[in-house]
This record gives sequence, structure tokens and C-alpha cells, in this order.
Amino acid sequence: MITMGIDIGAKNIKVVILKDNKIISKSNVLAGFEVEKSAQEAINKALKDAGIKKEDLDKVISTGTGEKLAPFYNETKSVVGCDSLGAVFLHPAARSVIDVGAEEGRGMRCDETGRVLDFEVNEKCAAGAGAFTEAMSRALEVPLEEFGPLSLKATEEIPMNAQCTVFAESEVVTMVHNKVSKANMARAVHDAMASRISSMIRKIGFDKDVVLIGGVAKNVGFIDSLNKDLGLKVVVPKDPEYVGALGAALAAAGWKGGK
Amino acid sequence: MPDKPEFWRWTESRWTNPDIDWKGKVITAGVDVGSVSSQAVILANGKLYAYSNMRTGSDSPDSAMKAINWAMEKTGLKLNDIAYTVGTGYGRVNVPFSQRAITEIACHARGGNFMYGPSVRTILDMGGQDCKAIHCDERGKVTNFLMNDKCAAGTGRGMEVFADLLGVSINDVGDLSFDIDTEPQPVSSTCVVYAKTEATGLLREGWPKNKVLAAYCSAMAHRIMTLLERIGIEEDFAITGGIAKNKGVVKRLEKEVGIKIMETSKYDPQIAGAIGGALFAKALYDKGKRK
Amino acid sequence: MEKNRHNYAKEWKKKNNGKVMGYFCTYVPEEILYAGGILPVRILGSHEPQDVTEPHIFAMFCPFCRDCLAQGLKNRYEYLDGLMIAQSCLHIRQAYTSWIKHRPVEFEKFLCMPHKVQSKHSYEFLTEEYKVFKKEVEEWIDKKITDKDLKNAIETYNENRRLMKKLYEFRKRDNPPITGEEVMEVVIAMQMIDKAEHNKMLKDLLRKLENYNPTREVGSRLMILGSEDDDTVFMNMVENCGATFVIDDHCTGSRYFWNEVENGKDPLVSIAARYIDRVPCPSKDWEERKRIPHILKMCKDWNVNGVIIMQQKFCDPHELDYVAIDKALKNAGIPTLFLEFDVTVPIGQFKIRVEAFLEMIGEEDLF
Amino acid sequence: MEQVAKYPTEKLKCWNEAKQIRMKYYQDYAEAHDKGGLRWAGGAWTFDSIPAGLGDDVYPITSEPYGATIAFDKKLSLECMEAAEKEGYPRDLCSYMRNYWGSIIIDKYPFGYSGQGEFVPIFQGAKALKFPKPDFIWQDHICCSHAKWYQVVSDLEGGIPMFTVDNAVGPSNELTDSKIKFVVEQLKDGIKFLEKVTKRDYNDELLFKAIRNHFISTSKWAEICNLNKAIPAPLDEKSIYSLYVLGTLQKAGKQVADFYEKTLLPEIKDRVKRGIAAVPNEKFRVMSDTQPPWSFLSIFRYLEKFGCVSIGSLYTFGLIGQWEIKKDGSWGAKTIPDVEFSNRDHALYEYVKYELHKPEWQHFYSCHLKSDMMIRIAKEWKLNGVMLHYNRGCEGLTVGIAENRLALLDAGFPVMAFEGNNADEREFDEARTKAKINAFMETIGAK
Repeated sequence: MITMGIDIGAKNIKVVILKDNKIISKSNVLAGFEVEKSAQEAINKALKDAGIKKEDLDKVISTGTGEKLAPFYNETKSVVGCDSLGAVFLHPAARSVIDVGAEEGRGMRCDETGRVLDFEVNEKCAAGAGAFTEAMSRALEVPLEEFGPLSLKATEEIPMNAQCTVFAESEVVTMVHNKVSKANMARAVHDAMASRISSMIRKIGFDKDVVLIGGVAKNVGFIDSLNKDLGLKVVVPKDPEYVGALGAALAAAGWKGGK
Repeated sequence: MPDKPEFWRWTESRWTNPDIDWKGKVITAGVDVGSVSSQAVILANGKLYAYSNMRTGSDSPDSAMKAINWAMEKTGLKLNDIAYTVGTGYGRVNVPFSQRAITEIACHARGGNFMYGPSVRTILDMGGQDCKAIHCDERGKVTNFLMNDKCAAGTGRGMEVFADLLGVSINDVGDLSFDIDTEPQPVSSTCVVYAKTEATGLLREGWPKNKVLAAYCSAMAHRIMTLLERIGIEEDFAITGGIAKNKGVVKRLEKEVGIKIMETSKYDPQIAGAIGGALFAKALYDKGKRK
Repeated sequence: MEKNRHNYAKEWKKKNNGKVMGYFCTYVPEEILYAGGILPVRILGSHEPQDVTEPHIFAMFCPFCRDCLAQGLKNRYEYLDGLMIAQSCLHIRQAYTSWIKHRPVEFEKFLCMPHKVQSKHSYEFLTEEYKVFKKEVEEWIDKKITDKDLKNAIETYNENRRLMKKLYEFRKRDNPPITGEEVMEVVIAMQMIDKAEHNKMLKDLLRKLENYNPTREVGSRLMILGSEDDDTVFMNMVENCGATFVIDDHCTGSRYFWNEVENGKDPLVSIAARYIDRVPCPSKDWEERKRIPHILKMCKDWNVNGVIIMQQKFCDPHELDYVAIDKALKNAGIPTLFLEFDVTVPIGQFKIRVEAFLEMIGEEDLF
Repeated sequence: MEQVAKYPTEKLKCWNEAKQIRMKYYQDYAEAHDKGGLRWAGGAWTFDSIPAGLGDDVYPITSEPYGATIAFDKKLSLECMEAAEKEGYPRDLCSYMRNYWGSIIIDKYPFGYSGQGEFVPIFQGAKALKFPKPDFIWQDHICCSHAKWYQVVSDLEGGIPMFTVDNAVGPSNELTDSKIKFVVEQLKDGIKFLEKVTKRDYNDELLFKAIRNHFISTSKWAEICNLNKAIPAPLDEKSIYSLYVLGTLQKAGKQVADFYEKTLLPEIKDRVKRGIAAVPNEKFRVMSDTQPPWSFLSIFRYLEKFGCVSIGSLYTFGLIGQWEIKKDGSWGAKTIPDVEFSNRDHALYEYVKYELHKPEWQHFYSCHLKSDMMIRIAKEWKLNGVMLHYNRGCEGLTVGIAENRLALLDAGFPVMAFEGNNADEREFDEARTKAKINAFMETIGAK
């Protein structure tokens, strides 16, 4: 059985194609503003890499904030549902999933079949978690890829308001003018974001094996701060940004846990 | 991914007054280290001699040095020729060569008075981080001021992030936002982050870029208007700071407020704070507060 | 003192093997607790950002009540034997209701302090509530609280209040011997230690300050008022910008000790009268706003040049009084600066607003 | 995916009558002075039987429903809120207040006369009347903004005589005579205040009648909500909002008591008998909490696509309704005290003792009391899940909501929390809320 999952996020579109629950191709395209066009482009690329044609697909599920804009799909499924399914498939011991993307942060508790027991989306004031790090890395003139590692070299923890990204930004600006070292500032930014995400996941409670996915999951600075905040080591699967699309493809295949 | 063009980077500028020779005159300076931009202004006997306007780096003392050096470039001036320097802006305490730090509110009032003339009574300054509405008298002394409440911070920086998101150079945002058929409803003016998420939603629904720009600019204008109304607007009304260059916001604000906004003077509106600082430096120098 | 408030309480327990009662809001009748040999300790926040209260209090309630609950959830007050609150605003009572569920204590009490203190019937009602409360405390500590115990407690508390008012009188001088920051620390300490000990320390302090003339520059004389505010870091920043806080209307300041208990036949009746007639918290200051004439009089007596109004984000009672107070001060020719703050105070932003305010009201002529 | 209809459904017969009662209420208030009458303002929880003793021509306007009425008209609401914010009132204050004050500041009443002289809302073409200034304010105080709400109203109107009753005397399970007496004594002072301000003699007979109307309105409304235990539910919450509002306007009014007792209750009983459903494809039953985002009631229609019906909430059941635990341990309408009032004091005592049992007043003292009531509703009304509206616009009803969520989860009920504001539409994100509903429907198996 060949199934496809397409996850249309705020910034990127990800596609995963499964053949008998094995990933045979993936693609990731910038959403840009003509979303249908980019989605079609992502699908064509995945089909080409898998060496199959559209007709060979048995079932397609679309998910993400722009799920309705996918060129074709059989059903849609909520992002939390797909994330949990994908996470449990990659890491069967997963019982909690945290997804931090450019715009939103999501937390889920799930069972061993990947079914969502409870979920939470970040509070409005804390929107733009991913975009926040980008803005801060630019303000501190540090390339985004180095921003995470830089935070690990911090010598001191500076508490920063975790309530709202705009307020946190103004506090970073104050630090710039108090000549705080870049590493400590980077650390403060990651701690603030981690504390906002952990505050959200605490709302629904979390159990052992917490899986971290989404675009920001590749940021080692954020992972370190989150681990400290939650008091455990989060599991970050390979290619964390594809887990949503993988979940959609698994749902299309009717996968319910097990191998 | 190819090195993405940085749409948020605005053009930096400097200028020297060709028909002034600074030698033998009292040289005073004002350096405004803001959250996003830094300016340095040099006066000769109180007349505007040179200025520079550049991006604030992540190290404010070094930004102050870069700004003053760029202003002095090719004029032959050196740091110790300056009789008195006032630092202002977020980083006012880190201007290594300044004798006094004064807030940008006082400096923008004094600078606005110099740039727009003694008839100005209300000055709006929208910097990177904060938005300030200032009342002043005919000499440019602050009589009342109000700054944005917590949720409306980051308006200047918000515009940069938005321009970058839309892939539109910040310098063209103003003009593009008028290249539309009908004026759209403003996006939510509650807070910068909302405005951005809502705007991206509009794009997703297929709004043309310019129309979204218009909705965003009108949300900014609307937020500024609510701030101005709380303190009241006395004519004449002028705008200083980066936002003055953004027609998209200024024209819409003028419509909402119903009061003529003074034409941007021939100087770069972003240097108002630094000019104010330099003028205060002159006054302090004359009062015998030597270095 | 404020920093090691927890060690003090633990030592006190060891020394007196007495019980410690944590409380929120200054409408709690401490005299009754003190008469029973109990140490009342006010629960304050820590000014650190935290992420533990989200499951318990919706983030649109004030930062102070969430900060207080965070102290409980982080087990920084596990030495408390009792926890109580006197009914005031909606926000702080949530710190109480969540705390008693997730960090239960031996004794808990929600005391029904009336809101309409401007009604003459509130005296009798509150006295009845005190009678029930006293009986419950007696059962808890299984010791009778006699009228004599109450009278001694009243005397200790009144002495403390008289000493504090004397300290505030010193601040009327042209060169106040003590800064606003230091006074705030004195009051915060006062809310956390045994009043008898505090009286001794106060007497020494007053002797020392009697004719002490600090060399620091007084600058503009400021009043601070508004929501609950125990942020000494902010006070320090302002007093280093060329200004001095000479008077306040905070519950971590003058409102806490301004009124004494008149001595009457029945101590409970006198205590009830004190808490009803005291300078009110805005949530009880209606139909008439009695705080406004009180604030204006303070401005005159302490010769104030400007008022800083501290507003906790999402703190409704103070937000509802702000416009009226601001207008009254403006009509009296006193300039005001309105600042909204959160659990962490953004010193950078506030410094600009404070300095600009001081430049505005200062005499220095730069023209 | 289309849902197959399982139950018959039909429109409520008395729907238009409910709408007329509401319109006449706002018209009476506006035209009070033309008929030589009086008008007064107060909250939906105020002891509105008391002013009724001043005469039959005394017309109230209650603050919260009025705030909601303005919120319904988005353009007017934005204008009002910004006018209030311009005066310096921070935007995180309760949204009803900001709408109410704004309507005074810009002096616009959301109703007026259409071309044909018909009294209609302005969004139906009428020109807005000026805001009719009340003669006196008669308010209650349990939420810490209640009395202060009207302090500001009085400031804005240049001073209106105002009397507020402090009814925050503790939960009903700790009622004592001293607590009841404190409220009764204030009511007696209040009557003297009303006589002085209006220069009218107080008529105890009218008071007794008003109190009896109050008993009927509040008890009968509970009986109506009790009928929603039936499967399929005869009423969905979106319709309940338009019916329960009458109780928040004038629960002591005869027209409201009669409508609930003689018109609405019989019709709902009949619907239950004939198995008429509010939502034909009802498969899943939920309840909400706190006021809804008034300008986005479409989210309740959105639920119906999943065969899901909201049968009500502690808010619609217990804000006006009065309940008690019946012999079989379940909740039912509070028995109306059948007692003849011998004199004014006796009537006031019974009135206060009855009213202090209001469910929505209990959580002000402990959110755990509210959790127990919500779990009871979830069980007795046989629900599959709960939708909590984390309402930034009203602190009084949102106090303790996070603890309610934990308690409901512990009791085994799936909970969806969505953020919004009852009367400030700028703070509601419809797209995000619908995405949450989709996910929630998956969790309770409705998708």
C-alpha cells in the first residue's frame, strides 16, 4: 500500500510517501505565498524521488494550518493527531510530543497507538516562538545556525520575561546596551522560549519519553534549555520537521501502533 | 538556501555641510544609540555641520564610535576637537566620549524644534522598540509625553520583520502600500505578533502583497493614532524617527488624525534625537560645563 | 532581610516551637494570630519568570498572584503550618485556592472580609466573622486566646505602627535620612518577622537617623502609588537617576500600618473597626473614592514634585481608579508618570521613561 | 462529510416572543422619561426586586447584557472600546465595561427608530439614540470590579446617585444569620436611599410581587435547563443564550416570570415528550463555560457539523437559575419558598437567603466548589466532553478556570480550552479556534 502525507505549515510544506509503512521519499519546499503552487511542487518532487506517479497513491491525507490548500487529498487530519502518530512510529516509547514551528507551539499527550489524549496550543501572547529566535539572532548579528550552539557557551543565566515575545525582545535590547555577552543573551532567549513551551506542556501534564519535533527542534540551544526546564532529556528524531507529514501518511495507511 | 537578500536592511546615510568650515568654531556633538539605528550629529557654532545614520550593532559603545567616526569622515575632525558631546537613546550611557546622557524624549523634542521650526507642538517619534508622543513648547522643551503601552512595543522592529517576511525592501513599503485598488481593513492592532500572524493568514487567502502591506501599515497608523489621542494632538504636528520615511503609515495617520503632518524637512528625520543632543551639548558648553 | 525571609521563619519556629501562618493581602487581622503566639508571614513573589502556574491560574490574571503561587508550588514555603486570606481582589484568592489544593497545610481559612467598608453594618458583620475565626484558631492551636492576649498583641502592633509613622515623618525633611528603597525593605521585613523584634530594630534605626544628613543628592521628591509592588530593584534605579521617594500609598508601604487599633472594651470589635476604617485597597474604596483626598494630602505634607503610578498588568482594581487619581493629581498641579509592569521589570524601558519624566519636572534649564 | 439526521427537529414557537420582550425592555428604558417614569442602571445580579417597589413605571438597564448587545455590533463595539481606551482605561479591563463606558462617551444607544418609526437595533437601519442617562444606580458587588464599574459610569455622566449592596458574604454551605443580616440591613438602607433620591414612597406590596416574580423566573429557568438532560437535547446552547438573557435583564419582572413559566417551560416539556431535538444529528454532547465570544456564536453551529451539541453550561444554568440537590441526589430546580410575607423585613430575609444560593456566586470563594458543580452537570447531563472558554474579557467568571480544567480531567472528561474574549472581538482568533475544535472532535471520537 502506497500512501502520502502532506503537512502545509506556516513557512514550509513537507511531503512524505510511505510504501508498506516504509518511507520511500520526502520533500520540503518553502511555502511562500502561492501555497497551492508550492504544494504541487513538493508533491511532484516526492513522487519523482519515489519513482511513482500520482495514480499509484492509494490514499492521501493533508494536515497543517494550510491543509485545505493541498491540490488533492482524501481526508484532512488535525496537526496534533499527525504529530502524535509520527512521533510514536519513530519512537514507540513516546507518550508526550512537543512541536515547535515558526508560528505556533503545540504540546500533546498520547497513548501507545499514537491517539491524542490531550493537547494544547501555545497561548496567543506567546505566538511566534520560532520566528522570535530568528528575529533575535538577527538583532544580535549571529547567523541562525550558530545561535543555538552559541547559547551553550553561556556563563550566566539571566531571567527574562517569558510572557510575550515582544516584551522579551525589548528586554534583549536592554541587555545589548548593558553590554551583556552574546552567549549569555543567546542563552536568555532560548531559556525564555523553552520556559514558555514547558509552561504550555505542563498545562496538560507530560509523561516519560517526551519527543521534540518541528523546525525549531534542530536548535541545540533550545533543546538544552528545554531539557533543563523539564528536568529530563527530550528525544529528537532524525528530520524532526517531517514528523507531521509522516503521521499523515501513516494515518492514510491506517497504522495504529506496532510495527 | 541561497543567501536570502536582507529586505529589512534600510539604506544608511551620511552628509557634510559643504559651505561650513569647522576650524576655529565651537564643535559640539550628539550621538543617539537606538535599539535599531544609531546617529551622530556634529554642530559648528550651533549650525548643522555633519551627520551619519547607520544600523546599531550588537555592541552599543562600538556603534557610538562607528557613528561619530563616520560623521567625521573626510572632514579632518578628530574626537578631541569636539568641545562637548551628549549621548542619548537606549545606549546613551555607553557613549564612551560623551559628558552627559539625556533621554531621547528631550532630544527629539529639541531636535524636532530645530528641524521643523518653533511652531511645532506635538512630535511623534517611532523608534525600533518604542513609540513616543511628545508635547513641547516653542523652544522645544518637553511639557508632556506618553510612550506606548506594553502590548504595542516593537512597532519599528515589527515593520522590519514584516518587510522581510513579504520579501519587500523596507524603503519601498510606503509606496507599494498605495499601489492598491481599495483600502483594506487594518489587521488587528493589538500587538505586533498578532498583526504578523494575521497578515500571513491574509496572504494565504490570496490577498495581493500590496494589499496586505496596506492593511499592516493602516494597523500601525491606527495604533499610533490611539496613542496620540490619549495625549491629545496640538498643531503643528511633526514626525521624527524611521517611520517618518514610511509614507504608507504617515499618509494613513494624517487621514485618521485629520491634522496636517508637517512635510519631512530636508534633513533625515532619524537624526532628530542626535541633533537635539548636539544642541543641548552647545547649551551645556555655553553654561560653562566644560569637559 | 527580604532575601533570607525563609531562614528567619524556620529559625523562629525552632526557637519558639510556635506555628507560622502564611497570609495573602494586608486585610488579614494579624493581631488575632499574634495573640495566639502564631507568627504571621506575608507571602510575596520572587520577581523571577516562572512556568509552573500555567496549569493553575489563567495567564490573564495579574503577575503578582501567579508569582506568589509559584513560591508555593516550588516548595519554598513548606515550613508553613497555616495559610489564610482575607477576601479582597479576585486575583490573589486564586493563589490561595490553588495552593491549599496542591500544597495542603494544617489550617486554612478564607476570611470573609466585607467589601462595603463604607456601610455601618460592616462593623458588626466583621466582628461576628472574627469570633468564628478566633474559635477556629483556638481549636487549631488548642489554646485559649484571652482578651489580655489580644490587648497585648494590639499594643505591640500599635507601637510598631507609631514607630513607622515617626520614620515617615523624617521623610518630610528637605534632606530625608532614608531612601524609598530602604523604607520598602523595612516594611517588607516588618511583614515577615516578629513585631516585637521589629520594634527593637526600629527604635535603633530611628535613633541613628535622628540627625543623620546623607550626602546623596535628593533631586526630585517623588511619591509612588498603585498596585502591589515590592520591587526594590526599580526603586533603586529611580533613586539613582536624581530623585528620592519620600512617600507612598502601597500595601507594601504606608497602607499596611497607617491606622492604629483604638482601644475599646471588646478587643475584637476594636480590631474589626481598625480594618474597616483603615486606608482602603481600591477593591473596597467605593461608593466614594476616599483614597484620593488621602493621596493629595500626602503629596502636600511631604512636599512632592511628581507621582509615579505603578500599575501591575491585569490588576483591575487599580486600573479602575487610575483615571480618577491621575485627573485629581493633574488638577492639583502634580505631574504623573504611569508605568505598567510585569513579574520581571524591564529596567531599560523604565529608565527612559523615568529619566524623561525627571527631565520634564526638573528645573535644569537646557535652553 | 454529511451527517445523517437521527431525530426530528423544529423551530421554537416562542422564539419571536422572546425577541419582542427583549426589544420592549430596551425601548421601555429609553422612553421611561417620556412616560413620566424612572430609569435606573445596575448589574444582572443586582437585587432588582428592590427598585420595583418604587412603582410600575421604573425601568432598569443591566450592564452585562447591554455590554453584550454592543459587542454584537462589531463596528459600534470597536468605536466604544477605543473611546474608553482613549480616556485612559487600560484595554485588559473587562470588555463589557469598556463597551458600556464607550457607549456613554460617544453617547450612542445601539437602538433607535427605523424609517417607519419602529424601535430596532441600529444595524437594522435605525439612527442611534443618545445614551439614556439613568436616574440612579442600584448595583451589587461580588466581583472586584462591580461597584467600581459604576463609579466610572457616574464619573462619565457627571455624577449619578449610586447605592451598591455588598453580597460577597461567603459560600452558601457556610450561611449564617449574621451573613444574611449584613445583606438585609444594606437593602433596608438602600430603600431609604431610593426614597430620598426619587422622592417616591416605597410600596411593599410591589416589592413582595417582585420577589415572587424573582423566585419564579430563577426556579423555572432551572427547570427548563433541567429538561436538557434528555437525549436528544431539546435546546442547544446557541438558542439558550437568547432565552436566558431575559433573566439577566429583569428577573423580578412579571413578563419574564410569565414567559419562563407559562410559555417556554411547557413548550420544552412538549419537545422532550415528542423527542424533538435541537440538533437533528446529535451524537455527542458537550458543555461550554463562561460567556461565549458574542460576535462569533458561529462556532456553535460549527460543532453541529460533527453531530455535536452544546447543551448549556454552568454559566447559562447558574447565572440566573437557582438549583438544589433533590432527594435522589441529583440537581433540580430550587423549590420556591411558599411563604406569605408578613412584613418588609421578613420578605427581605427570605429574598436574601434564597438569592445567596446562586451557583455562579459560589466560585468566588473557591474554584473547587465550581469544579464539583461542573462535574455534576457533566455526569447528570450525560456529556462526552467540555469546552472551556478561557475568557480574557471577564475575570469574574474565569476565576479558577484552570483548576476547573484539572478537576474535570481528573473526573475523566476530555477538555478543550480555547482562548477568547466575550466582548472584545479583536482578541478572538476564529481560525485557530476552529482548528482546535477539529482536533478536539477527533479526541472525543466525533471525527
